[in-house]
Amino acid sequence: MSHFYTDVDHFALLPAILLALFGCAVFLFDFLLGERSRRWQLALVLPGLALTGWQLARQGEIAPFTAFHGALTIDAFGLFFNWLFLLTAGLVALLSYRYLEVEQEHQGEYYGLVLMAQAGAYFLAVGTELITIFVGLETMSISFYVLAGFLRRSRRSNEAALKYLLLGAFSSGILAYGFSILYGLAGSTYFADIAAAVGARPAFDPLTVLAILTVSAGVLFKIAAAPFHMWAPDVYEGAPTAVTAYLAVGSKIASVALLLRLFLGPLGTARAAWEPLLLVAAVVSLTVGNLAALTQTNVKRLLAYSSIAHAGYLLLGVVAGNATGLRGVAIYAGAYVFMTLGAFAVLLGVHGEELGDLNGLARRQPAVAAAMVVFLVSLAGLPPTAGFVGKYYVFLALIEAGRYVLALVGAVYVAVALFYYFRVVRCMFLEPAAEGVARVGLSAGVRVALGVTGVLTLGAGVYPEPLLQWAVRAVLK
Amino acid sequence: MPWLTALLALPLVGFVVLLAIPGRATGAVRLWANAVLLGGLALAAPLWTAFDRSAGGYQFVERMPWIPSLGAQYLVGIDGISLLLVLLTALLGPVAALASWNAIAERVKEFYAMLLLLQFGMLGLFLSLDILLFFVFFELVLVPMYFLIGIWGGERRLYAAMKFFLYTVAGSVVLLVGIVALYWQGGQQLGRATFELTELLRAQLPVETQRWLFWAFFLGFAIKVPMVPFHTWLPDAHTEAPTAGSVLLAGVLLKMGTYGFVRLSLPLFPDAAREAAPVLAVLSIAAILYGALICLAQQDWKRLVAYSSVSHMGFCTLGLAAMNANGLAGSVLQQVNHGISTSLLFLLVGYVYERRHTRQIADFGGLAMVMPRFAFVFAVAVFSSAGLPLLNGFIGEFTILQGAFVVNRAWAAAAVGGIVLGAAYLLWLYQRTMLGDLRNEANRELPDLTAREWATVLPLLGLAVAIGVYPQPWFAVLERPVLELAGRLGR
Amino acid sequence: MHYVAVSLGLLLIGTAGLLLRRNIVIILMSIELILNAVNLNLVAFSRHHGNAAGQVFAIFVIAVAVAEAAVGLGILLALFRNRETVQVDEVDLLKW
Amino acid sequence: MTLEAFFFYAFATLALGGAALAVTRPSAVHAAIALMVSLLGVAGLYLLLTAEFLFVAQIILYIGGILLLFLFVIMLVNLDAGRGLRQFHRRWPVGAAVTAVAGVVLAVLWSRVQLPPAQRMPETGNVELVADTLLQDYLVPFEVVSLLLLVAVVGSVLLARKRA
Repeated sequence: MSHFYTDVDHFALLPAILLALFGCAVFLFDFLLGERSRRWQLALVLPGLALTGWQLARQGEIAPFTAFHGALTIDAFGLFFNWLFLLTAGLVALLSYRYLEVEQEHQGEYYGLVLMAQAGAYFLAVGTELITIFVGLETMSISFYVLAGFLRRSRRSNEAALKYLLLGAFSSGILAYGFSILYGLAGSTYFADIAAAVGARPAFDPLTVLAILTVSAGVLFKIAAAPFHMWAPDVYEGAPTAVTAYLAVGSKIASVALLLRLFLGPLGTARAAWEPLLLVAAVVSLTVGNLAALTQTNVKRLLAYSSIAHAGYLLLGVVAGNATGLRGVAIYAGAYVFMTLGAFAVLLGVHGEELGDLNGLARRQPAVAAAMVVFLVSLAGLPPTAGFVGKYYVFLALIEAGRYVLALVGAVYVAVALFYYFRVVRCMFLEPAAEGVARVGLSAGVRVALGVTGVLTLGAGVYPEPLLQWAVRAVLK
Repeated sequence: MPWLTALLALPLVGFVVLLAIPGRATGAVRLWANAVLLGGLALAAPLWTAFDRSAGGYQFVERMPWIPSLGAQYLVGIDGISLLLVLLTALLGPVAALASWNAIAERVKEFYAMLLLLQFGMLGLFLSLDILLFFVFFELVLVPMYFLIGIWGGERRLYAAMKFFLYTVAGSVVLLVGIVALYWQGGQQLGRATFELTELLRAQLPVETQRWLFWAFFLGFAIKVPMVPFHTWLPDAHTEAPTAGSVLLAGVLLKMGTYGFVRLSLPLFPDAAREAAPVLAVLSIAAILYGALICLAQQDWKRLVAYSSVSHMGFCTLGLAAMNANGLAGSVLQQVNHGISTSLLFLLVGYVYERRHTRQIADFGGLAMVMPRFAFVFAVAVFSSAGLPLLNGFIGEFTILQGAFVVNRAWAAAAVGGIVLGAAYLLWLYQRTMLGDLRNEANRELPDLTAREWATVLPLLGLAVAIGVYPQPWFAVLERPVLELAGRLGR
Repeated sequence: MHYVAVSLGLLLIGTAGLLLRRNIVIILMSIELILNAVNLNLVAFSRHHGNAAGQVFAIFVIAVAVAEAAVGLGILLALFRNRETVQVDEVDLLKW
Repeated sequence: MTLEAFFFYAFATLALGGAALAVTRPSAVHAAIALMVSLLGVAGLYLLLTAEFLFVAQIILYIGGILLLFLFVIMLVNLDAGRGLRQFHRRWPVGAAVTAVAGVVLAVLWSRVQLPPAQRMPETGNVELVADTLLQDYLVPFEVVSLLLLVAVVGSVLLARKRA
């Protein structure tokens, strides 16, 4: 191989290549075989993910390295997030199987797009160069725009896709504007050069501040943090439920990875300039997300607002600015994957999204209802669940940093959040079922997804040590 | 033998096995749950004799690594204080289960599952010597109790369940921040991060830090007790809960708050606690008097009993505020006493409600004529609750008053007023329900206590008398831990 | 520096169009304006720094713009088949 | 006034004026034409910046590709039917205020910016330079962008095609 593309480069790129290959294979099979292929698509997606996992595992065996002159950095941080993406994509694929049939939009492109989105996300976690990150982000985003509009017959799906695209493209534009300033600042798009250039400038240098303002606007939009959150409730509500699950989890944690890479990497030395911004965004997100969620009657919308609040907690971990905080962000991200996917799996299992659809669920499907309680308790952050461990670390980090007031604010919102999460519990357990609601059988995919997320959510709460050990290694130096 | 772990694991194992029993086999479910809880009592009872009263520190300690990265362990053990509360829990668990035998006809399996989970959480809280573990159990009891009230409660159950839940959670999140801060500050002091209680007790926290932490912990525990002005969740929750829920709520859950003070707040932050003692005392006296006065105005039998808890828990916190050996010992014993007498009262209200489906005091009167045995038991319960000599309540309240008197005579005087008021509303309740003529014809055919009901009240009656007549063994268990604590507090 | 001013102007005009207009096609055009602002910045900085990285970045931005426009118009067509409007706030099944 | 300055102002006027027209015209067709003017202005600026490759790319891809796509869709869905309708959001003052604040903040910051010292471009031709940079330093995004375009093609076909 040439010096443009070495073995190391290839090794670094391999997971993305596999994802892209299997994605293309799905497109191709669907195109060639049409209807007949549809039953087998899952059989193509899961091995693709398994092979990707194998490559990730191989990458994890060796010391961190960079490839393509520093455009990609394969380190524990990137691998941690990629494992989360892998888990997310796998569970979403399982969840989608029956759902698409029910919605009569069972098309092969779907699974291809799921894999392509993951391939884009791969570069958000390991990319350390602006163009790579930008193109990766757009690959992921465009896949999500299409997925959000996948139910072509449904106006709600159309509109969700449209809103997501308009605002998403806008935010990408702002982010790209920020990137252009970073390039102007350093004359290079590689993180190492930018970090050196930013470090050489004085604190609150106008050019750095400009870059930070625009970059944070773009990134906050992507993680659905206030005040750039307004798209999330509409898109979450309108998109097909399986896609919402992917969007809420995959897109959010990929953007969190992007945020950490950018703000702790090239912008790390300008901490004084961006920390107040993120702090305000965190507190506003907590407030807006939690208060707006109080009055929602659509569970998808409720989860959208709660995910805005979760973005606030994640930002608090970054704001704390110590190793514990970053560990907390990683743990929180992991917990967020388990519990949010679980909650959406329940919604898919009961084929409903309004609070009323859950009435009497405890009678119809006690196991599903019990699992939902675990997810909701975890989302709220009570022990013994994964969500508690994440919040615990965030609070600990804030206290270590001496920010007691922030810790207290975060804690008080836990109580607020419990109120709306337990409205869901109340519907499932305390309200009688509406007349004529039949017990819906769960597809095998939903069963597996519920089992995996339930065990992980509860397991990581009762015995969090493995998750903690894993997350410790994933902290960006 | 890992005695405490076995005791703790039993309800959890019982819970898991119960899930495997088909929900339609209600008989099997009932039998199993009662057997498990009785088994727990059988496991706990020998602790009373095996406990070494002359040894200091914690006994039956078991430790296992849990979250090494955080310095949290699975660490259980008991001293005299937790011994009494563990025994109380182990006793009230089966009592509550047995009392629900007929009362719960709907969703039986879920009910007993929640009961077992609750028992697990309650025992775990009193056993844990690791603060994170303590907090996990502190929160764990909330969910089953929410369901107990919300599913099997009275008419306003949804409201009451949510109110209970949100109040306690609001307190406990602040407690959590306090725990995290203590962990961090203590870790700085000790040079290593740990949640182990005995380790953290060695940290010398500056008074300023102690103050912040004390009030953070205070909020969590004061809501749980509940102290005035955080008590407003209690009447709703107690009144709407099913009998078993009320028994466990009043009998055990409230003690989590006072136990939190004794186990954590006072020993960990002695300087701040001493400063805060007058505030605690004033709030306690307010609770004693306010609770009693409200009781005088109650029309609802069960609500009256609920409000009496506010008043009686005021005595427990007053004993804590005294912070001397008498006050502390009296407080712990009074926690047990309150667990016994209030549980009795709730059981009896529940039995009447099962027969008549009303709780209005005005609907009753002269029940002593149709239900003489019931009236006898009720009399003992009322006397015990009112603190009449030769019964348990007297011993507890008297010791607390002794403790409070040494510190501040005004406190003791005000509390005596509370005892008088307590006697007044309880005896008046007794007179209105049991004595006089049988005014309401619907009450004429009421059956007296059944054998099963006797089985639930007899152990409590026996204990009430036993403690009242011969309190020495109970104080003997408490002596060492209480003296140690009073020493830490410098009193 | 002058180029940067033009770029800022394009950015602001694009933002204003996006926030104020109701016509979806014009909103998509506003996004193109924003991306052009980015590109102008990139090319100006590329000249300033004497390397071609900025121009390369600009090529990628154009590719992204093409992709976004294609998907955006695709969604628009799907929406138009379901209901005949292109005004943003008539897209109101979900609260805007 | 030098010739270069003259061209700069001319192209800048085209770019900004076209942009301003594009976002204010009620008719989508007019807006598209105004957008073309703006894009041409930007292309001219590229030429002044000696970015010949981008100048060509701008004309072919943007003006030849994207704009055509816009016009095509405008015709297809008969967009101009909406001409008589209200053209601005009801809550337009909010949007205007946000834009104004952002504009002031950004302009003030830009006015204080100090760029690092300028470097000279290498003497090689622009197209070679761009190609070299693209294929040497930016191989990854080059590969990824093909994925991006694939997704866009599949997605837009999927969304826009008629239902079976």
